[in-house]
Amino acid sequence: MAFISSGYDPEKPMENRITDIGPRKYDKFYPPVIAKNKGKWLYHEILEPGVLVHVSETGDEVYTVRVGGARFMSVSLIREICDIADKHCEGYVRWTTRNNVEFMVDGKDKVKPLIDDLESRKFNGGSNKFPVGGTGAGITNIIHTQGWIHCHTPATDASGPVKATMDVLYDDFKDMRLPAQLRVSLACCLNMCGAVHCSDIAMLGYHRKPPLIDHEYLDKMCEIPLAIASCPTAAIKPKKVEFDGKTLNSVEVNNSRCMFCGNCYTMCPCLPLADGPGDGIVLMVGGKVSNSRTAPKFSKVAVAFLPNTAPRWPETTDAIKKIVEVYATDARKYERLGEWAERIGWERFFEKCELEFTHHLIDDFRDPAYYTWRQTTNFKF
Amino acid sequence: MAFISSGYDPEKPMENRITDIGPRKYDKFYPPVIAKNKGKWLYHEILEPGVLVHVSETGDEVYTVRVGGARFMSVSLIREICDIADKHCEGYVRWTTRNNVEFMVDGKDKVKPLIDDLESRKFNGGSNKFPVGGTGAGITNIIHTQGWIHCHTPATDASGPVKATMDVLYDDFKDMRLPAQLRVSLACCLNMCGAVHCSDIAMLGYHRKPPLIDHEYLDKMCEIPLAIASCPTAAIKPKKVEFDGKTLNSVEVNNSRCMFCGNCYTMCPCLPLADGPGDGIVLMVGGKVSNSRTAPKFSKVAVAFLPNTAPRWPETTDAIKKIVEVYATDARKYERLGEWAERIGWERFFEKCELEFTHHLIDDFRDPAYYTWRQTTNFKF
Amino acid sequence: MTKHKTPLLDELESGPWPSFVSDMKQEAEARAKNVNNVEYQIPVDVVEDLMGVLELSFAEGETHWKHGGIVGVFGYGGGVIGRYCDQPQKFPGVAHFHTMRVNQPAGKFYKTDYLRQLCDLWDFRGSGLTNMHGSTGDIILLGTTTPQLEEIFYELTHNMNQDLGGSGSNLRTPSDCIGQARCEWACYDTQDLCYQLTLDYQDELHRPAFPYKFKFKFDGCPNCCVASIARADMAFVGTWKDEIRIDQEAVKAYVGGELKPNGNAHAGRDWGKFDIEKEVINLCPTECMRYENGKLEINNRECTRCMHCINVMPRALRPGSQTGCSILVGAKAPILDGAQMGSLLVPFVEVNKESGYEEIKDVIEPIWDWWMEEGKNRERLGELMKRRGFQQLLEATGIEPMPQHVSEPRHNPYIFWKEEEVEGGFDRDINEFRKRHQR
Amino acid sequence: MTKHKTPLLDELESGPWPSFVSDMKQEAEARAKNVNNVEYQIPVDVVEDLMGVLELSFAEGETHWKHGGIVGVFGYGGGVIGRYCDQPQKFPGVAHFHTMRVNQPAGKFYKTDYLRQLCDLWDFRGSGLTNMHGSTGDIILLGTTTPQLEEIFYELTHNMNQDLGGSGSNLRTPSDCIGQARCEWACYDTQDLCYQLTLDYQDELHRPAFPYKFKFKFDGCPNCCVASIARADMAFVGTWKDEIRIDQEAVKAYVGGELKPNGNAHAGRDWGKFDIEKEVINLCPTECMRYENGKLEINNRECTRCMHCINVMPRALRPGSQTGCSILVGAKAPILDGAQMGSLLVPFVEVNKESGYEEIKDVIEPIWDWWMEEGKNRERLGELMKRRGFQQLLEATGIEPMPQHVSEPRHNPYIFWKEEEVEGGFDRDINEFRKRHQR
Ligand code: SRM
Ligand code: SRM
Ligand code: SRM
Ligand code: SRM
Ligand code: SF4
Ligand code: SF4
Ligand code: SF4
Ligand code: SF4
Ligand code: SF4
Ligand code: SF4
Ligand code: SF4
Ligand code: SF4
Repeated sequence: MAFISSGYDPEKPMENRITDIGPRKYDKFYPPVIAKNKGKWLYHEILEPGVLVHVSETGDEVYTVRVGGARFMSVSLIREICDIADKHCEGYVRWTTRNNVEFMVDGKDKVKPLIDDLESRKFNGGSNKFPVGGTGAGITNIIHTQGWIHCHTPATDASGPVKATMDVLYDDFKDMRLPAQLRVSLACCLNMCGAVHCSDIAMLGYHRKPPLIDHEYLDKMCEIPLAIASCPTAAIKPKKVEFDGKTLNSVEVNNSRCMFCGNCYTMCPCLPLADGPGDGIVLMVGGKVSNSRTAPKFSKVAVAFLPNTAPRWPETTDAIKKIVEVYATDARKYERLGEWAERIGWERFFEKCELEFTHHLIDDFRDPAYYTWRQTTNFKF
Repeated sequence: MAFISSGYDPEKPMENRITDIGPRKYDKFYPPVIAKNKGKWLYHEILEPGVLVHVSETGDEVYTVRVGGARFMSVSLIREICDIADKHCEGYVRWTTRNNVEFMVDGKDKVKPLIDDLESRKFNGGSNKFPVGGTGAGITNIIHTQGWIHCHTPATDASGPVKATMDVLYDDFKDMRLPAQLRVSLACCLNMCGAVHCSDIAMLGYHRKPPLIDHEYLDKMCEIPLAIASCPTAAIKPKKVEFDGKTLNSVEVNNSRCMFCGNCYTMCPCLPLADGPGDGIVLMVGGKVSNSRTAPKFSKVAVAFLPNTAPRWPETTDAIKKIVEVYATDARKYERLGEWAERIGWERFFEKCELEFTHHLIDDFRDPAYYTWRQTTNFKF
Repeated sequence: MTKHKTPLLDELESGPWPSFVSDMKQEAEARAKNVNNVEYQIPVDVVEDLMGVLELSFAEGETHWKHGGIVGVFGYGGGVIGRYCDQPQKFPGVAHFHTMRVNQPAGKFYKTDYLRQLCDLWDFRGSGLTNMHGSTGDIILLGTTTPQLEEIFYELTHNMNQDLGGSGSNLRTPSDCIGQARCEWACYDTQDLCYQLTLDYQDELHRPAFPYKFKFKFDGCPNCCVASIARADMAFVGTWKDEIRIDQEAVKAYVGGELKPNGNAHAGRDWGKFDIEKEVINLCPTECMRYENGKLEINNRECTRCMHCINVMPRALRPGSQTGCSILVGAKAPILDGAQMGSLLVPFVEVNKESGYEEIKDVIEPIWDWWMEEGKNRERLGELMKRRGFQQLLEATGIEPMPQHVSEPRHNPYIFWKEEEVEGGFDRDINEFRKRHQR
Repeated sequence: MTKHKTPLLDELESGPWPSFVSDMKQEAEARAKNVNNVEYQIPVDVVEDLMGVLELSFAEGETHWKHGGIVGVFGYGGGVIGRYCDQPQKFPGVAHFHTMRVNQPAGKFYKTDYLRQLCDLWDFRGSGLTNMHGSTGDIILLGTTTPQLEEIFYELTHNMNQDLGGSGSNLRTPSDCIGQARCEWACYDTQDLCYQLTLDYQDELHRPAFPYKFKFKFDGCPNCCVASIARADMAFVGTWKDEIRIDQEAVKAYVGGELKPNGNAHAGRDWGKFDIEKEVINLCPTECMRYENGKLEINNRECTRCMHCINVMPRALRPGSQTGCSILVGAKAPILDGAQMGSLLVPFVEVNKESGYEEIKDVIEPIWDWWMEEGKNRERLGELMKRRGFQQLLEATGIEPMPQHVSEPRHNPYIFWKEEEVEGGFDRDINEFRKRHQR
């Protein structure tokens, strides 16, 4: 493979350089019906799971077919999406904020051929390429992060558990039988790039062992004061260690103060946390983002630890499935998972979902923890 | 005045010493109708403000006449209470948890003579000695503390503002027109001996100036390390000062970190906070203690500062009166003040009560402050 | 009577509410007259001087009392609050002005002979001024001199069979609501539990061995008439396990208007006809009530025993009969870290007179052990709980974690795993790791 | 295709949900075949090696990626995430595996010619693997080598008129909900505001001058479809000031059953006949709605614009016409101090295209100034707000405090008074004090 230059000259990096041009302008990519009716939409309706119609005050309509899929996507697959868009949608397509793909057509008659085309496409392994769904009171795509595919800090994978979970929740991607929308997210470490902190159900990768210390290299590869300062619980202290007859500057970790956040590892590669049996998933529930009815809510920890049982994470998907089913049966129409749990009380949530309440679920992080304890005699037996 | 010994011999303190005998046993002081019906009460009714009847499964009834008054009380007044109890109540009387006095009789016919007697008694200055009231959906006695009568840390008086406030709220002591019970409390400093942190309306004495430093005596009268450690915001540091040609150990206070809590003064008398114009009252609202309907709530700061305008604290009593009147008009039956404010929203509370919202009312104390900011787009204009 | 001019105080003599100023004046006068020829053991003009100090404070807006210093009675670490005036020359009568805390009887019932005896003692050896009562619950005898303290203690114990209450770093005087003595809702005998624990813990009450103060309060039901949940390191709040007892006839009588709701507590205004839907069913926080075809139904499993419905219809509804108490811990005033409400530790425990309340002491004592072991100087139980976490309290008391302990599970994932909980433990070999993961 | 055995990954090929493993395999195959004779600039078997690494992680439960190190394009402080494999000998194709963040168009609309151009470029100079999209919003080009970075940047900017997005301590790629482009509820043009601010703040986006990352997100209404309130240092959420527009005929049609509630979002189950009382009136959090005599009334003054009623009856109700946005600040993920939701700073501001969004920039820039001045290294805006208090943010932005800023006023009384607010100031003379108060 010979190096082919783009025209860039490393000797004169500033020559012809174009910078600060930003993204392409949005309206260059609007399908005509969108360009024409922007700001004029009157209402929408979900015709069937995954299929929306929006009606404009001009009388125009746009039909949207939403398909799910992995946001981890090859150029081959993107090209296939382009083929479909070219064939049915005048060459336009969009992605949603949850990584679904939306194909839009401007007439009802164009919907069925589009859907038929989409649903006919399968991967060699047998799975659907473009399942239609993800609207309304159902389950849409899982927001997630890099996991073992690209990041250095994950405590679980992303694409793997997401595929396993969506397989289990597939029927609800294709249906709208739930009391309200239910949003599932995954973040592979508690940097929470997936922003799972406000999801109805969230999988969060979590370490459970303090960092290993690579004394031999630490002082060479890290700024010791930065590593020490990075620890939110002040668990790290400087320490001299004997190594191969030499005295090296290094650090020590007070294990009992460590909450496995990994912030030290972000600052210093000689403090790795990854550990096969130690790492796994924290299951959180009851968050929401919308302001509808109630203010946005944080997700709460419902299961402190589930193991990384690759490739299908059955413990995790079982727990999620169970929660979804109980919620589906027990909650009221329009009630988000967190609203339901609060109405029936968390004691009932754990009982109904048959989840064990362990000491890990009691907040002990800083002052606000106190406000999550029960400060009333009002409880259910 | 000659010293008269009780029999105690300071040379032999242990001789004949009686200790650890505790209080008198409660049942020795029960009126007969109470002793007989204890645990058998079926229901109660408020016959008129200040007058309760409790009915027992034995068919017995006890009539209680509750009178308000200053808990700061002379032995002359207590003797007068005893006279009344002897005359009407077989020599029994009790105090409530809010410092009202309760006279109990075992027959309805005994009520009116008792009330007539009570209400006929006035102090020389003209005020009532034994006003009947304080029950039901009204205002009862104010829980309070020592103030300028006995304590060394107050930022306001207790008995003074309480008398002034009860004069203003007197009609509601004698009536039951409010949506629910309304509890007023006062604590003269934020040690909060009055436990005003959960009252519908609370007056709290508050300093607004950092401690003065009595360098000349500080090292003699205080343990400097204890004084330093006492400060919750770490505003105090050790300092050497020049005094009269000598170098003395003392402390300095970082004024901008001081929140005027007075904890340093509790530990060290050379750090006094009292300051005429600086000191005054913080008005707090919306707390409750009962678990009825909603969990207990803390009171919230509604007015950051009201001056100590002795003898009648008109700014304070005006603000309280205003809040009570608006609450009386606007709240629903059974709704405690805090429940009302939460239902209508605090923005409406301030508007309706015509109170200014100042920056002081925004929490900035430690991590939990964050949770009191508005984390939703749901607000009223 | 005119030792000091008190123009500001005098203005507090008017108005309908009982005037403490008038009361002081009457007491000052009584002492001056001394019709019974009492041999006052402290200055006869103590009340006048107190008025003088107070007038000065009214004028300046500043207190004139100094730090207490350590005064007390032999062998006790509490019960007396020392107090000195910072202008003793002007007000010699109150130069020393210590208070004594007398342990009130549970329920605050009195017989007048007892009260008169107390008045006589305090007239003789103190200022004749009191607080009935202090906010912890004690009878407060306000103002005497140091030499009188032992004398008063001697007479209290020898003549009145009466002990002092608490102050300092020890158990404080426990107090209670009126409970079964006169209230239909009390789920246990608050007076007896209060009295018995006070007696059993006399040593803790009088001899400071704790990091800081510790308070017990006893409420017969969740209405919390002694505010235990807000003011006690340990709050004992009556509750029940079984079903709310319903008298359907009485329900109908409320609906029909024959019975006045809330024991007539709203009589001061015309609120219109009683509406059971609006006033009871819809205000039930758990939505566990129904009123259909003239019948009230409660789904007791979902009821959180908040008392609202019972409060509103006292003749129709009563707490269940399988009663006991919930224990909440850690309430305190705001110094230093913000106020704390009590947190539920024991959802339900029997209140068992026969066992000498052993089940309850089995909760109290491990808490004290933990707090005495772990608590810093001047650290309240609630602060220790905040600092060390609720989990440690559970471990110390041997109580299993349960969802009833929280209003919601943690929303941060910062879980402190213990080494023994994690497969393979914490000790690993970096070289083994580096075989899998090169630098 | 069989460079590495992937038995674990293979199990993820089954099941209905699109399999990323199958997609990788198809891409690996396409690269191996190379029907278009692309002169791949990075190893042809990059996808196979990635599968190999991933299989190893599946087997061990540990990642095999190392810290990034500083790679990027000249003059930019972000847009590239460096990544190296910790088993480069086993997986040379991914020994370097950097990602590039390409700034997505607002609204994430695309024309296929653009996408194909991007695919060609990434096929040629990268792994052919992407994320559509990253959770901040960028197009993520996953995996290339260091020498390719400048080449890709050059081709992006010269041939595609396309810039990189953000990473590092700077403004991150802003993103938005679909808004007015296809949503009837959008209260302002999210795409235009997103685009315009992205352009106007290119310098902040590419050249790290901030203490840490900073995110903008734009939601057209309080439904928050781009989750701005939970994920952006500054969230711009559409809202309105006037009245919800009601079409009474359509209301009747909902009540009558001709229109399906919630745009048919609940069609998957038979929830029974639509009940306006139960489904709308009683769920309105402010209780400001009434349905009487076939007419819906809203007391708009009490409405908090939560969207519920509009969501349920989209054909009958519409947001008002005096629209603008609320600005909430400080949302962030949990590291280090716990997650934060955005806090309301500006209840309402006009979103004014004509002025070039000056009113909005007048809020943004003072916040940045304050944060750059006061923020510590790696301190998010939300953390600074927590550390310094909401008051300081108000001062920095010149915004008056108002009750809308809080969900409730403080319950602790620990007010930090400023010297200038207090009569007489803080400086006093101890000797003067001692004249009033002796030691
Ligand atoms: C396409 C998309 C916007 C975009 O720019 O891409 C979108 C589009 C719509 N949203 Fe959304 N929402 C989209 C992400 C979100 C998110 C963000 C998220 O999940 O990460 C939220 C906040 C979720 C949360 O609260 O946790 C969101 C909360 C809502 C709500 C509030 C529902 C509630 O009761 O809490 C509505 C109103 C409703 O559904 O009744 C809504 C309603 C709608 C409507 C009906 C708006 C309209 O009139 O067009 C759109 C179709 C809804 C549907 O799919 O059933 N949308 N919507 C996003 C689709 C994501 C996907 O692929 O599934
Ligand atoms: C006498 C006393 C107990 C004692 O041991 O001394 C008492 C007695 C009763 N209380 Fe109480 N409460 C007493 C202090 C309290 C307190 C404590 C306090 O205010 O410091 C509270 C908690 C206040 C709070 O929540 O802030 C209290 C909250 C209640 C409630 C709950 C009301 C609510 O809706 O929140 C009830 C039920 C009701 O009134 O419907 C109640 C009901 C009652 C009943 C009806 C109980 C009964 O059946 O006998 C008694 C007469 C009520 C009345 O006065 O209208 N009692 N009650 C206390 C009288 C104080 C006084 O002198 O005014
Ligand atoms: C007399 C009394 C106020 C009253 O007028 O009723 C009182 C008076 C004092 N309290 Fe108190 N407290 C009194 C009940 C309370 C209560 C209420 C309660 O017990 O229900 C509280 C709030 C509940 C709590 O314990 O948290 C209370 C919280 C404090 C505090 C703050 C403790 C904390 O942990 O936050 C202090 C500060 C201290 O201990 O240094 C304090 C300190 C004091 C001192 C000793 C002042 C000091 O720092 O030396 C006061 C002596 C005043 C004097 O000269 O007479 N006092 N104190 C109350 C005791 C009377 C009695 O025994 O019945
Ligand atoms: C690629 C992406 C995840 C994804 O798969 O989508 C990502 C990936 C990384 N994030 Fe992130 N973050 C990504 C969106 C987010 C989000 C979501 C958002 O922007 O809406 C968050 C939560 C919101 C927030 O900003 O608080 C997020 C919160 C973090 C944090 C925690 C920051 C904090 O203040 O708490 C870190 C840690 C750090 O900065 O050191 C972090 C750090 C990282 C690093 C750079 C790891 C590191 O410490 O060096 C990850 C590089 C992964 C890799 O090798 O590719 N990432 N990160 C997302 C960016 C794609 C894009 O540009 O579109
Ligand atoms: S959540 Fe953590 S592990 Fe996952 S991509 Fe973000 S920083 Fe990496
Ligand atoms: S993982 Fe977090 S808590 Fe543990 S040592 Fe590292 S920085 Fe500190
Ligand atoms: S509240 Fe403060 S000033 Fe008042 S009595 Fe208690 S400690 Fe003294
Ligand atoms: S008053 Fe409080 S905050 Fe101020 S210096 Fe003293 S202890 Fe510190
Ligand atoms: S707390 Fe309950 S039992 Fe005790 S007096 Fe109040 S209402 Fe009665
Ligand atoms: S006690 Fe409270 S929760 Fe229980 S039924 Fe009555 S109102 Fe409902
Ligand atoms: S946030 Fe509001 S305006 Fe934007 S897409 Fe969602 S519903 Fe529409
Ligand atoms: S938007 Fe929300 S608050 Fe306003 S009327 Fe509709 S449901 Fe009620």
